[in-house]
Order: sequence, then structure tokens, then C-alpha cells
Amino acid sequence: NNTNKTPAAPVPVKAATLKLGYFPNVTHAPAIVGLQEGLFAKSLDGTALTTQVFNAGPAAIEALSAGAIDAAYIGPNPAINSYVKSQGESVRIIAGATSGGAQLVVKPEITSPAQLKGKVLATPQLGGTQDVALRSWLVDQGFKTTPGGGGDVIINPTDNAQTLKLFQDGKLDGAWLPEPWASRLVLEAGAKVLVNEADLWDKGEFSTTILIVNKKFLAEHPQTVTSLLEGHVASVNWLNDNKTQAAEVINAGLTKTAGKPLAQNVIDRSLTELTFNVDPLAGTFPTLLDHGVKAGVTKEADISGIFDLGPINAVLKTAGKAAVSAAGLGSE
Amino acid sequence: MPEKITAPVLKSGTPEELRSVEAGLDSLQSDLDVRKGFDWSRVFLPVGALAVLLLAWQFYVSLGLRRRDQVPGPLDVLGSLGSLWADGTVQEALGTSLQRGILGFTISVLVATPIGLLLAQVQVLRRAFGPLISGLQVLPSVAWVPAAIIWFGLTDGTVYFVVLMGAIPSIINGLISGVDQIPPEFRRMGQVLGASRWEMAVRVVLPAALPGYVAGLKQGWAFSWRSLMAAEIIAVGGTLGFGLGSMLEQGRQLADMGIVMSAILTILFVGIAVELFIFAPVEKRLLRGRGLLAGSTR
Amino acid sequence: MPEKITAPVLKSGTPEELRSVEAGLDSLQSDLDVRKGFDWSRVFLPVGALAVLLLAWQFYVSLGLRRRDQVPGPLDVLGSLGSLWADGTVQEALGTSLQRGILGFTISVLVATPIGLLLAQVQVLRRAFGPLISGLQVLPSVAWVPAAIIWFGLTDGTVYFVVLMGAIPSIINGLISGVDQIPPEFRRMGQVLGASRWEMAVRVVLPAALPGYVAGLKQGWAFSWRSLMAAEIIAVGGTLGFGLGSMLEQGRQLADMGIVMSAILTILFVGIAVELFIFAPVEKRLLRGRGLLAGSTR
Amino acid sequence: MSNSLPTTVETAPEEPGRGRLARQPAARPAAVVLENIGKRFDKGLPVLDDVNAVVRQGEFVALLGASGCGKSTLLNIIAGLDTPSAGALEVPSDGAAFMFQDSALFPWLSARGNIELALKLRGMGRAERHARASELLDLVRLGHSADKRPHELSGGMRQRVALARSLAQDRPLLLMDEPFAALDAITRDLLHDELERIWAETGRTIIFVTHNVREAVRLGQRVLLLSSRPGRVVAQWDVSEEHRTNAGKAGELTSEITGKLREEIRRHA
Amino acid sequence: MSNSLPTTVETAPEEPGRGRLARQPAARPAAVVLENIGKRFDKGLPVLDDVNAVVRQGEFVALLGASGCGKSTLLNIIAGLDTPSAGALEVPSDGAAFMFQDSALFPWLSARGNIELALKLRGMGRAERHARASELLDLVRLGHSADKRPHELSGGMRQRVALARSLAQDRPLLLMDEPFAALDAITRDLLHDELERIWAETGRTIIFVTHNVREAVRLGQRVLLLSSRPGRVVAQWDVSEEHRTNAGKAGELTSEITGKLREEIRRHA
Ligand SMILES: Nc1ncnc2c1ncn2[C@@H]1O[C@H](COP(=O)(O)OP(=O)(O)OP(=O)(O)O)[C@@H](O)[C@H]1O
Ligand SMILES: Nc1ncnc2c1ncn2[C@@H]1O[C@H](COP(=O)(O)OP(=O)(O)OP(=O)(O)O)[C@@H](O)[C@H]1O
Ligand SMILES: [Mg+2]
Ligand SMILES: [Mg+2]
Repeated sequence: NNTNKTPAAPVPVKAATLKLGYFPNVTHAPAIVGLQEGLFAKSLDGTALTTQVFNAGPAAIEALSAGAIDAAYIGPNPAINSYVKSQGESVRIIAGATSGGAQLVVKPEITSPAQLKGKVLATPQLGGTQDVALRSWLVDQGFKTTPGGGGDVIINPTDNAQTLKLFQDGKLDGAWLPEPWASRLVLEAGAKVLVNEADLWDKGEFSTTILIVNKKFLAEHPQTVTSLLEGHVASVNWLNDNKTQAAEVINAGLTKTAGKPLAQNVIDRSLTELTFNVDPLAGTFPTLLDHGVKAGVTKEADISGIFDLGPINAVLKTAGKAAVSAAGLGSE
Repeated sequence: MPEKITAPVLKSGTPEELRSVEAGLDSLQSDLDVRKGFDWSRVFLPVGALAVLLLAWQFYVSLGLRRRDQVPGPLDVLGSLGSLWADGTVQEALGTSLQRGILGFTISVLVATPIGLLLAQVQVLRRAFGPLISGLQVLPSVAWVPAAIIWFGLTDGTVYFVVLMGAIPSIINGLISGVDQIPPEFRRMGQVLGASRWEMAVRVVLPAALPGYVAGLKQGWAFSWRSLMAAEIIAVGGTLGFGLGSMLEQGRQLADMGIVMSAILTILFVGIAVELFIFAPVEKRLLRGRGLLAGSTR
Repeated sequence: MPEKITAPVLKSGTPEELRSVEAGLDSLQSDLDVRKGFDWSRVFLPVGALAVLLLAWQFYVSLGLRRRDQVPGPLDVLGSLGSLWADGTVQEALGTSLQRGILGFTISVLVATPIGLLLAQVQVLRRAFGPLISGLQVLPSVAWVPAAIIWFGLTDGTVYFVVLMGAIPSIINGLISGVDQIPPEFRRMGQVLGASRWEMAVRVVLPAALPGYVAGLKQGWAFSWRSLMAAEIIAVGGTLGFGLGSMLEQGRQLADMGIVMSAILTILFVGIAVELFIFAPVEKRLLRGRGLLAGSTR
Repeated sequence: MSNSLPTTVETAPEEPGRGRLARQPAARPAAVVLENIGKRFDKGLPVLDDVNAVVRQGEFVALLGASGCGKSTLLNIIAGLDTPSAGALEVPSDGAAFMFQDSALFPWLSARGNIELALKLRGMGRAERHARASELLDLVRLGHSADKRPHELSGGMRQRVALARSLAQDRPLLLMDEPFAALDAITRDLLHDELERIWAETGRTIIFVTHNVREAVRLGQRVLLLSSRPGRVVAQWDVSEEHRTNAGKAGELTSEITGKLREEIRRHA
Repeated sequence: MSNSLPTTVETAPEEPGRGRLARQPAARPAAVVLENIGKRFDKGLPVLDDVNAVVRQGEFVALLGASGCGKSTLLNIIAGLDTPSAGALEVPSDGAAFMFQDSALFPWLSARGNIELALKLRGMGRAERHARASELLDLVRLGHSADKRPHELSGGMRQRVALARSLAQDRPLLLMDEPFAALDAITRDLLHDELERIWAETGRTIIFVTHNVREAVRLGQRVLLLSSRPGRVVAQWDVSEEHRTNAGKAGELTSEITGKLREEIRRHA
């Protein structure tokens, strides 16, 4: 694959293999279901599919950037960072996957935002979606925070698994977390939801997981990308059509890759918080970036061109569905 | 009638008083040691120590200071290990990691030894690159990951690269330290015997530095194994196999202390086994051959 | 009239032929060395080597094989380092890490030295716990993180715990290896001189093992520094200060190779500085005091 | 004044020691008793076999024997540094001062430091230590090299530091393994006198190994000859006051001992 | 037959060598020439100062001097292991065989291994090596301990292995630093004979250090005396055939040399 025999005008060819990266996580359910149900295999007919499981964003982005994988399910922030840093050379967002499912969960005794003064909260990673959301929300609530950790509320960017332990141990007062961690804190550690991120966004929609591809791969193998998207759309549709079976199939996939399924109540609660949608919600991206700037963790940057939604719209059109919008940030 | 007494009867001169028992016991011990074949206390003592630690752990857990899912007891871990064993995860992880660890370490040794000898023997090279190598030694494994991914993609090449970058500087430094401690008369004797630079390095310097070199290898093995664990966290499954590091990380990601502890115990077990069955015998032979075993506790 | 020639004029016996120049140069070099004060070649040579590497790097980058954001050139990194310096990030990270590294290493040495001596001197303890310590040495830092977090939460205690667990087994093993290499006559002499166990350990065994021990300390420093980097990735900012490890991780999160390379260069710089200004002089003094410097390239 | 004892040893010499010391060795209690001492290393042939000897308190005994016959091994056993494989021994409860065959100086200490360590380990205070070390260094003619490290000393100088260190130990029994081997004839003579003076003053029991038969006769009250493979006390001679004053007599004894030694060595060559 | 030269050295002895060798030392070319050699370590006083000497090819020269006077240092300089701080020297281009004062055996090799390494480094094949090593071990009476490691050998045995190793080197110049110091009188005599035989057979130039004046007169064709602090050649004696055959003459020379040595040492004590 990735052969480039005629530099001037590469003739698009079908790739021999497609290397897909994802996380063993309920927010990556479209990937898990697509693999479990053989939806990708079916749509990628003729192209071999290999998968790679990552635990963290940086390694996935580094691998995608270097061409070690061709496409990946990932959070919007790593994708934006990579796009900005490479001046648009590294990746393209080709579809949405999951939205919603992030909450600020706190100790039960905290019932109002005002009580957060001087408390210690966790987020998954500095400058990540939830981190930015928390910081900008705190600014709206009149608190001051700094990326270094100072301010009225102390923010500890910490691994989610550690956050659970720390919270159980009473060493954290709360955390802004994606699924399934928000659910785990609520169900396993007795946390209470103080803020649901969905309430902060238009229509309660914000992107949690998106599908991205290596820019070069997209240029060389558009057919393969289209095939991938067909599988992706099928997978998202399957999730929306089979809500009852979803938990079981996802857990089977998690057992295979993560070694263990999620507890039934955790996955059930997670799935009610998450929405699966091929729309990347491009309209929220400028706001995302604004929040980051406001929170002092990102700099102003130009992300127009990050989306390449042509292929997905073609697929949606074939299926007779409505096109998704790039909100002026790329081709549709 | 000469009475045969194997252990010496120590009587004092004028006041019948026993001579320092300590010294007597010490020399007795070191003398007896040398004679035996495989000394089973080498296995039973560490196993015993481990058992005591396990008991202490169980006791701590049974105090109930912590929630069981946060600090599982030995039995819980055993259960978790058992189920991981039953579905083959442990075997797979252990096999993958062991294979990588051994191969990576072997390559490291083969690369580091000539470099180390060269640096130890040629002052200009040592002065130029010695500090750099010490600098590389303190770079965390994760620093190599982005570069490794760029160069090798998600292949075993990446894993080995990270392992090599972890182990090689350490082995080089160990060898150099060993060479530095060679008494100068050995080199002088080599020179008198007309050894060429190569012969000096291979016939005099390397064997003379061997005890220090093996000490460096031990540290290098630890570095390579730890780097391997770090490399196995990059990505799980797929083209990169599933190793003990992946298992540990998986446990952490799930906040499942049973898996975490199972991985830790397996890694610990590998470390102990390598020490007991590889390094300890090699060191013992080396020391004995040079008459350094007397008085040593090896 | 005796003509004074400082360098020896080497004339051969019958056929006027120069004696092996190599040997002559070698001994000349080792002789001259000892006399000088601070030898600036110790600084210029590594700096030169580094400069050559930087040029090679710039050359590789200028080939344009990789995207600039993936493999930034030295100048890009310098720019990135400059802006990180301007906003104080590098200084903060360097200060935090150095302080933690030095404190953690100091505690490790203070804890490991008595344990190492005890293990090296008492066979039963060594047999029981030696393999365990070798096992602990190969445990990756990340294995300690869950336990550390349970015990210390997100405080510096967690960082220090991870650092200690990384460095202590390595220093213990280094010391034990050093002690194993002591020629037995030193212990025997100590015994003859009537040294108690304590005096033997402190006045005979420890000084005799010092060169090996310092080699172990170097490896221990590398372990502690690498463990520190791993610990600083646990959490970035917040209640835990922002160190070089955090900076490296942040660079990776932001996919900013400039920050990553800046962190790597800073870590490398610390490693080289510690080697040049701490370990090298200590080792040199040690070796010179024992007459081991002749012929060595230190 | 010789009596060759091929296999058994007279435990108490009938003859009193040299006249220059008023003490009567036979009357004094035994300091070292060796009973049927045997020693073998690992899988090898026995090095010592059935060694019997008694050394009385205050005696000055020379031990002679071919190279490799087991003299150092025997001293090690007496010092408690090695255990015999057979037999029993009686030694002073507070150990022995021992000067090893190789000087075994601690390379991290200067000549003075090596001596001071010995003094420190017997519990001497700092000021006294310094003075005593200087005294001992002067005794062995090394006052000018006190601050040199062992590697900066010549072979003979190292041996003298080791001698000074062994004298620094305040033990009633002093074992010396070829203490003067690396010294020139003149320095050796000087140190012979010093050693004799110290022996007379302190009344220590001294057992010393030498390859120099003349030295053995010059210093020893009694000379023991060890055979080779296995080592065994095959002969002993008492050295009387007469041998000391009469050069001819001494020469006679020297050649007698040399003859016996030659005979022993020939048996094995 | 003595001539004391307090400061200058006659470069060519007028007297021919012992009759047992037909060669005429004076007629033969110089093997080692030392011109105003000076040596000081670091900051210390000079150890050697203005040493002048010529050793002709095939000569057997004994070097005498007080302990610590610089004999080993001088040999090191001749062997090229150390550089003089002043002066010039001429040595054979292919280096010298050297037997150090401490045996300096490689502890990781057996006695045989040590000797075989010397043979290997001069390029000898495996089979020949083995045979030659056995020969040399027998020569030093260690055939039975060939497979022992240095730490399993006695001091004298180690010295003999080192002797065998130095003989294994096929060099025209052989430097020996107190080669027999740790040996008993009889073994020493045997090895004296062997060394003399080898010297006569191979015609090597030999410079050896000894503290035994008798040994110097017994073996050397010429005896050089080094003074102390600084080391300088203060006297030399030619040893003629007459000294060898006539015990009285030899004794005379021995006491003359001893007297001179005593005088030298007294100047400094
Ligand atoms: N550790 C050992 N292992 C095996 N054999 C040994 C050991 N130590 C000594 N021997 C053997 O014991 C014998 C006696 O050695 P020892 O050192 O006592 O001799 P010695 O009489 O002191 O000789 P020398 O006069 O040469 O010093 C030798 O044959 C030696 O090879
Ligand atoms: N590396 C060194 N540094 C400083 N001084 C040294 C060094 N080596 C030797 N010396 C000094 O040089 C002098 C001569 O030493 P050398 O070993 O040559 O004596 P030697 O004549 O061989 O004595 P011996 O008969 O005791 O072996 C001594 O005073 C010694 O202290
Ligand atoms: Mg001996
Ligand atoms: Mg000498």
C-alpha cells in the first residue's frame, strides 16, 4: 500500500490493507461493533483489515502521522493538535462516531458549583476535551484556574483509572470525565453528577469520538476510505438499531481487547449517555478551540480544512440519508 | 592417638575461653559452601522470604483498611491470575515478553560490548562520547517512542529500538566501569607480552573486567526489561504482540487491581528466575574461578 | 653534558628503528594526564561530539524525508526551546525535576547503602532477599503507580515513592556486586585486625567496594531519573508540580515535536552535566587514589 | 643441637631458650598447640597432614619449608582464617597479629592510614594513634613516605608498612609470613634487630616463616622444618645462645638445616 | 676486581666476561643504553637522577640497591612501561620480556593458561604451545600444579609461574625484578642453574634485580649498585671466572659489595 509510482498525478488505487487504530473503550463503540459484527470486513471487500489497539492518544496520533496506521477512532483534541502542528499535513477528519457522554461528577456533599472553591478536580489530560470543558465552565462560574494547577480550583490532569482510585480514596473531590468513567465513578464510587456536558452545548451535542485518516492515505486510496466509511456508517446504524444487543456486543469486543468486560450497570448507563452519530458536529469545533484558548491551554489556530467530508457525504447520499456539514472547516 | 575432629576445637590459651564464634562460623560457612553442588538454600530461602511477604500482605489486607478492589489480597490475585492463566493471557504475555526481552538483551549485549571496549580503551572516544552515553542512559524510554514509531512504525522494530536504547548505554557504562577498575599491572603485563590493541582488549581487558561487566549486564538486563515494559504499552495487540507490559497497562486502564497485581507478580517472577538461574550461577562461577568467593556471600 | 630530553628519545638497538609508537604514545598520554588540573578536553570533546551529532541531525532533516512537524530540525527545536524558556516553562520543569531527582536519589542512596551492605555481608539475608531485589529491579516504574497513588494520592510522595522503588534495588545490586569483587585478603586482613562486623563493613568492605559502588550509583542515578520521568507523567500539573517528564508528555499530547525534543534535549543535558561535573570527578579521584588511573581512559 | 623427628614432634623442648632471655620456654604455658592438623583444599591432595607442634608463650619460632609446602596454610589455620580439615588446635583466645606473605595493604589508605587503622581497630585514640604510627613508620625507616598510597610504594616499602601494621596490633601472638623477603640485606639486618628488641621487650610469641636459613638461625629460638606434599613437621632444631655468639657454630647449624631441607625437597623432585 | 664509580659509569667494561662463555661483551654491540636518565613522579622528589649505563648484548647484569631506591622504576623505563622525565635511552626495538616484582598473573587463567597466553601472543600454534608450556612448568617444578588458578598457588609457586611466563617470551632482552625472592634456598639454587643454562643457550641479555648479594655474584657478569634518593649508579663490579670457581674470592667480593651497599644506605638513614 501507499505506493506512489507516479508522483505527478497519483492514480487512486485500492489499498491492499487498511490499518485501523482504536481504543478499547465504550466511546469507541462504532469501531468495536464494526469489528465484532464484521461490518468493516464486508465493506472493505478486497482490502485486508488489520487493527491496532491503543491506550492513549499520543501514540495513536504518532502512529497515524507516521503512516503506521491509516485510520483511527480518536478524540477531537488530538486530531486538532496534530492538524495544527503539521500545518494540515497529517490528518483529516472524515466522520463523527460518538457524541455526548461527559459529566462533572463530584462527591455527594457538593451540590452547587460554588462549593467547588478550593476543591481538587481531575480531568483525563491537560488540554483534552474534558479538561478544556471544565476550565472554561469554571471561568463561566467565576473561578480562576491556571494550566499549572493554581487558582481557585485545583485541576489534576490524571489517568482515568487513577482518578477512580483517587476518588474512591477521597483524595479527589470530583472529575470531569467521559464514559464509561463518569458512570464508573457514579456507580462504583458513589459520585453524583453536578454538570452534564451536554447541557452546555447546542442541542446537547458535542463530539466525543471521530474517525480520522492519514491525509496521504486519503489522497492515494479514496476508494478504500469510502469502503471504510461504509462500514463505519453500517456500524453506527447497527448501534442505533440494536440498542438492546449493543451492550453485549461491545462487552464481547472489550473482553477480547481490553481483557475484561465492563460491569453491566456501567455499560448500560454509559450507553444511555452516549449518542452514536456519523456527523462530526463540525460546528462545535471553533467553540472547542475558543474554550481552549479561554482556558489557556491552546493557542489560536486555523483549522479550516481539517474536515474532508466528501466521502462520507457520498456514502450517506447512496444510502439516501442527509449530508453532514463541515461548517466551513473543510470540504463536504 | 590423633583424634580426628573435622570442625576445629577452639580452645583458648590460658583462660579456657571460646574464640570469637562469629569468625569461626564465618570461615566454616565459606569453606563448606565451596564443596557442594547446587545449593538448595538458594531456592528455598528466597521462596521463604516471598512466602513471608505474602503472609504479611494477606495480613495487611485482612485488617480491612482498604477496599478489597483497591488492595486485593494474595488469594484474590491468585484467583485473578488463575483465570488469566485459564484463558491463556498470562502465557501469551509471558511468552511474548520473554522472547522480546531475551532477543533485545542479546542484541544489546552484542552491540554494547564492542562499543564499551572501544570507549574504555580509546581516551579520545571516551571523552567525546562517554558523557553522551551517560546522558542517553537517563532518557526515559517514552522519549524514544515517537522516534521509534516514525522509523519503524508499529512493528516489533519499535519495541526492540526502545529496548536497545534503554539497555545499550547501561551495558556500555557497566563495561567501562569494570574496565576502569582493572589493576594497571594487567595491562602492563599485556603490553610486555606484546599484545596488540585487539589482543589487549580481548585477552586482557575484557576478562579482567568480567566481574564488573557482569554487574553491568545485570543492570542492563533490568533496563532492557523495564524499557520493554514501557514499549509494550505503546500499543496492544495488532502487529505489536501482547506482552506483560500490555497486560499491566490493561489492568491499569480497567482499574482492575487483580490484573495489575497478576502482571506485577509475573514480572517479579521472571526477574527472580533470571537472577536465580542465570546471573547467580554465572557470577558464582566467575568469582570462584578468581578466588573471590571466599568471604563473599554470593 | 647531559642533554635533557623530556620525552624519551627511543632508539633501537642494532637497526635504528622506532619502538612501537602506539605503546610509547599510550604511556606518554597516561603520564601527562595525571599532572594537569582541570582538563578542558573533558568539556570540549563531548561538546564537539554533540555538535557533530547536531550537524548530522540538521543534514538528515534537510534531506526532507520526513514532515517537519514529525522530525523537526535543530533550529526548529532551538526556537521551540527558546519560546519555552521565554515563558519560563523549561526553567520550571528543570527546577522541579532536578530538585525531585536529587532529593529522591539522595534518599535512595541513604536507604540502599545500609541494606546493600547488610545483604552483602550476611549470607542468609542475601540468599533470601537478593533474588527478590533483582526481581524488584526489573519491575517497571508504572507498576508502582497504582500502589503509590493509593498510599500517597497525587502528592510528591507518589513521585518520590516511584523514584525510590526504581533506584533502591539498583543501588543495592550495584553495591553487592562491588562487595563481591573485593579481594578476600582485605576481609581477612580486617578480621586479623580485629574488626567487628560493623567496623568490617564500614572500614574495610565499603571502601574496598567503593569503585564498584560508584558504578552502581551511576546506574542507580539513571534508574531514579528515568523513574522520575515516568512518575511525572502520572499527572501533569495540578497538585503535582510540572517537571521535565510532564513537559515531555505534554508535548506528546499536543503532538508538538518541538516540545518533545526540547524536553529530550534538556534531559540529555542534565544527564551529561551530572556525568561531567559529578560522577566523572568522583570516579577520577577514586581511581587515582588507588593507582588505577594509569592506563585507564577516565 | 639438632634432633630430627621424622613423624612425631616433641611437644616441649627440653632445652631452655637463649640465655639473653631469662625465661624458660619449657616452663611457660603453651600458646599454640597443633594436634594432628590436616588440611586439604576441595578435591586436591592433602596439603597438611598430621601436623603436631607446640609453641610456648614468648617463644620465637622459625618455620622453614620448600616453596608450596603449606607454611602459609598453617599460619592461616593458626590465625583462625582457615579451618583445618582434621585435627584440633589451641590458640590464644584474642587472636593473632598476622603479617601476610603479600603485604595486603588497603589501597585506599596511605601508609600511615594503614597503620592507623590497625591502631584504631584496637581502640586507640586519635592523638595517640598518630604518634604511634609515626613511631612505627620510623621504625621501618619509612617516616618520609608516610603519606604515600600503597601503589606509590616500592615492593620492599610495602612489605615494611605491612610489618609496621602487624607490630601495631597489640596481640600476644605474632605470625609473620616471610616478613623480610623483599628487603635488601642491610635494611633486613636493621629490622632483624628491631624485631628482636620488640620481642624481648614485649615478650610476644612469634612464629615466622622464612626461606632464609641464616635468618631462621639468626632470629629463631627454635626452627621447625615442614616437609612437602603433605606438609608435616619432619625436623626441629633448638638454637642456643652458643649459635648466636659463635659464627662457626651458626654456620654449622645453617648447613645442617640446609642439608636436611635439600634432602626433603629431593624426596619430591 | 672492583672499581667504584661514584658518579660516572664506564660504558664498556675492560674485562672480558666469564670464561664459560666465549663471547667478549666489550666487543658486542650495546643492547641497552641509558643516558642521564632521570625520573620523578608527580610532585615528589626525583627517584632516579642522571642514571648512565650500557648493557651489551648477551650480558647478564645484576642490579643491587636499597629497598625503594628505584630499581623497579628503572626496569619499567627500560621496558618502555614508563617514560623517564629526563634523559635518553636506547632499547631493543622489539621490547623486553619482563618478570614483575609482584607476579602479576592473570587471575582468570590457570598456571598453564598464563604461560600459554604468553606463547600465544608471540604467535605460537596451539599444539606447540601446549608442549612448550608443559616444558616450562616442569622447568620451574610446577608440572603438578599446571591447572591451578593463581589464587590456589602459594606465593613461591606464583613467582615460579611468572618466571616461566617471562621465559616463554622469546625476546633478546629479559628483565627480572627479584625473580627468586619468595623461593626456598634449594629451589632457588635449582632455578639459578636453569636460568644460567637458558642464558648460555639463547644468548639473551638479562638484567635482574636482587637483594641477595650472593645471588648477584653467583649469576651476574657485572653487578651495578644503585644509590637511594636519588637513584644513581654509584658503583659497579665485574664478576670474573675466578670469582665463580674460587669460593673465597667470591666471598670477598660479596662482602665488598655488601660493605658498599651498607655505606650507601647509611648515607641516607
Ligand atoms: N585456596 C587454595 N585452593 C587450592 N589449593 C591451595 C589453596 N591455597 C593453597 N593451596 C595449595 O596448598 C599448598 C600450600 O600452599 P601454601 O601457600 O601454604 O605454601 P607455602 O608453604 O606458603 O609456600 P611459599 O613458600 O611458596 O609461600 C600449595 O600446593 C597450594 O597449591
Ligand atoms: N607511582 C608512583 N608514584 C609515586 N612514587 C612512586 C611511584 N612508584 C614508585 N614510586 C617511588 O619511587 C621510589 C622507587 O620505587 P621502586 O619501586 O623503583 O623501588 P625499588 O628499588 O624497586 O624498591 P624495592 O627493592 O623495595 O622493590 C620509591 O620511593 C617509591 O615510593
Ligand atoms: Mg607462603
Ligand atoms: Mg622493586
